[in-house]
Amino acid sequence: MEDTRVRQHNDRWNWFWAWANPVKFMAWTGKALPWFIGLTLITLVPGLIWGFFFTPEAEGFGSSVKIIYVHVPSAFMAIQAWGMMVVASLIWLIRRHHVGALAAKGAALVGLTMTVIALITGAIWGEPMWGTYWAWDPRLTSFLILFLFYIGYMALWAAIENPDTAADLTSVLAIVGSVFAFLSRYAVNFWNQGLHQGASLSLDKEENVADVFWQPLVLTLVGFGLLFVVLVLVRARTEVRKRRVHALMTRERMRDA
Amino acid sequence: MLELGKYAGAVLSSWGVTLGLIGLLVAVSWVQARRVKAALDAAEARRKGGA
Amino acid sequence: MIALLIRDLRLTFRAGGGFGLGLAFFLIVTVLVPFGVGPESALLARIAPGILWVGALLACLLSLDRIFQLDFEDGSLDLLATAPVPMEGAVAMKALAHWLTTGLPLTLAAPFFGGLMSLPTAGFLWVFVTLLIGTPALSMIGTFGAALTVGLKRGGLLLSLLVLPLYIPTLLFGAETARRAIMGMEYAQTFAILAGVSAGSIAILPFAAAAAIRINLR
Amino acid sequence: MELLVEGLTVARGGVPVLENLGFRLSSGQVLVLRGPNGSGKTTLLRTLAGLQPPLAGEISLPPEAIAYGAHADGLKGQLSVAENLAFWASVYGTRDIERALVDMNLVALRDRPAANLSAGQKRRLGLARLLVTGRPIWLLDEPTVSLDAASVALFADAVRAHVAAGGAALIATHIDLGLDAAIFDVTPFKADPDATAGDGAFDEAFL
Repeated sequence: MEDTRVRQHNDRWNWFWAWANPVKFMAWTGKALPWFIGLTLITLVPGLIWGFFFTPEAEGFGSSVKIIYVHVPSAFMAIQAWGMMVVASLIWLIRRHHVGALAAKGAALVGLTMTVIALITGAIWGEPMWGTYWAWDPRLTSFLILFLFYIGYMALWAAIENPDTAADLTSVLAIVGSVFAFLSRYAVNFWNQGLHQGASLSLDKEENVADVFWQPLVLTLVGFGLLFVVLVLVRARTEVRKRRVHALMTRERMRDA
Repeated sequence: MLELGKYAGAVLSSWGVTLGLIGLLVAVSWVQARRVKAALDAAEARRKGGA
Repeated sequence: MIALLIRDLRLTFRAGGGFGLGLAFFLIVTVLVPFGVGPESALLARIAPGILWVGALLACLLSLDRIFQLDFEDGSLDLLATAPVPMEGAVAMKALAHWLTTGLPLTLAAPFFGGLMSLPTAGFLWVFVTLLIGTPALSMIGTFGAALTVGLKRGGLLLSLLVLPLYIPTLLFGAETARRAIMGMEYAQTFAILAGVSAGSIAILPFAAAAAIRINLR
Repeated sequence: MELLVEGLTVARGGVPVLENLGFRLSSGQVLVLRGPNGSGKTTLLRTLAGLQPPLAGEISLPPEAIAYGAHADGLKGQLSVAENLAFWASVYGTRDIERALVDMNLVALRDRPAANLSAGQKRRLGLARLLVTGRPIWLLDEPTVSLDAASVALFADAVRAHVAAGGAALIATHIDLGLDAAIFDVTPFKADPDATAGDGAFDEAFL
C-alpha cells in the first residue's frame, strides 16, 4: 500500500522533476536565459542609477547612505545563495538529479563573491560610521563564518576527482554546514552584543527606512536576485557541459583501450 | 556632477569594488561558459566523426 | 565494536607519537602566549580560558587526519565496511578513540597549563568542566571532517579548512561559559547550549560521517 | 546457500565497465574470474561485496554471507599476528583463531608484529582473516599475489577445505590454483562505449 502511494505521488510531480533532467534543463534554460538577462538589466541598471544619482543624503549618514544599495543586496544574496545551495544539494541527495548538485556548485562562486562584496563594502562603510573597518560584531562575524563555509565548500569540490563523489560529499557538507552556520549565527549573539548599527540601517524594521531610500533599494534587491539567477543558470549550464565533456572523454579513452 | 561630500571616498570605493567584483564574476562565468561550450562542441564533433 | 575501540587505542599507544603530540602542542601554545602578550598576570588570567580553549582545539585538529587515513591506506576501511558492524557505530568508536587519546588528556592537562596562565583557582574547575563537555563535540566534528576527506592524498589542509568553521559554536560556547563562570556571571544558559551542541553532534554526526565514508569507498 | 547474479551492470567512476553479467555460485563451488587488467574484475567484486551500488541488475545472496578479501590485507603493523586475527574474529563475532593460524602455517609467527612479516607472510595472514570470518562465500581479489609456490598450495588447500565444508569462493586470479574450478571470463561483458551515447541527447548519466 505504502509503495503505490509513493509512486502516485511521484507521478504527480514528474512533470516538475523532468525540468531537472540535463537535456531538458539545457533546453529550457537556453530559452529562458535571454529573458532573465533582459529582466536583470531593466531592474538592476535603473535601480543602481536611481540609488547612486537620485537619492538624498540621510541625516547622520550623509551621502554614505548610498552604500546601502550595494551593501544590503549583496549581503542578502550571500545568504540566499547558501540557502539555494542547500536546497539544490538536497535535490541531488534525495532525487539524484545531477542538475541539483551542479547548480549548487555553480552558485558557490556567486555566493562567495556576494559575501566578499558585503564584507568589503561593510568595512568601507564602517570606517566613517564607527571609526573602524572591522569589529567582531555578530553580523560581521557571521559573514566571516559564511565566507569560510563558501571557501571550504568550493575547496572540497575542487579536491575530489570523481564528480559524483564530489557532488555527494559537498552536499553532505552543505547540509551539515548549514546546521553549524545557524548555530554560529545564534552563538555570536551571546558572545558580543555588537555595535548593532540599529534598525535605521538594517532592514529589520522597514518603517524606519524612508520611502525615498526604500524604493530604489527594493529595485536593487530584485535586480541582484535576478542577476544571481542568471549567473547560476549560466554557471550550471557550464557545469552540465563539463560533465558531458568528461563523459565523452572517458568513452573515448575506453574505446581506445 | 553629483556632490558626495566628505563620504565621497567611501561611497565611490564601495561602489567601485562592488561593480568591479560583479564584473569580474560575470566575465569569469562568461569565459568559462565559452570555453566549455567550445570543448563540448569539439568532443561531440569527434564522437560523430570517429564513430 | 568494542574490539575496534580497543584496537584503535592499542595502535595509538604502540605508535607512541600521536598520543603525546597533541599534549606537547597544547603545552607549546600555552607557554608561547605569555611571551607574545607579556607577563602581566591580570591580562593572562583574563584571556586564559580562551587561550586554553583555542590551544585544545588546535591540538585536537592536529591528529584528525589520522582517524581514517591509515585504515584507508592499508585497506582496513574496505574490510570494515563489509564487516557486520554498522558504519555509524564504527565511526562513533573512531571518534571515541580519538577523544580518549586526545580530548581527554587535553582536558586533564588544561588546569595545570592554566596555572602557567595565572588562571584563578576557581577557573581550574571551569576550564576542566567546559573542556570535558566540549571536547567530545570537537572529536566528533573532526571525525566527520576526516570522513569527508578520507580519499584525498593531501587532505590535511582541506580538513582543517572544513572543520574550523564547524568548530566555531563549540569553541564560542565553551570559552564563553568558562569566562562567565570565572567572572561570576550567569553561565547556565551558555553551559546548557554547549552541552546541547555536544550531545547533538554526537547524536547526528555519526550518520553524516558514515554516509561520507560509504561515498568515499564507492 | 548460493550467490545469484542476473543482468548486473557495474560502473567505475560513473562509467559502465561490465554489462549484463550473470552467473550462479552455489555451495561447494569455486568460480575463477578471468579478464585482462582493468576489465572490471575488482569493480565487480567490490559491487558484490556491497561497497558500491550496481548500475543495474540483481544480486541475490543470503544475508551475512560474504567475506571480502581485497588487494590490501588491512593489517596493522604495530599489532602482532594473533592480535590482528583476534580483532577481525571479534568483529565477525567468532572467537577461535587457532585453526586459522594452523591452516595458514602462522603458528610460529603468532607473536611477531605484522610489520616484521615478509610480503608472503602478510598475504597469508590476510587469508587467515577470511578463515576467522566464518562467512560461507569468499570474494577474493588476486589472493595469490606475492605468494611463493608452497604458499599458493597452502592457499589452494584452504580454499578446497572451505568449499568441501559447504562454502563457496569467487576468485579473481591469473594463475592456475590447481582447483576444481569453473572459469568465468568477464571479457564478453565489456560495456560498449557507444551503446548509450545517443545523438546529442544525454540523460542523467551525461552519456
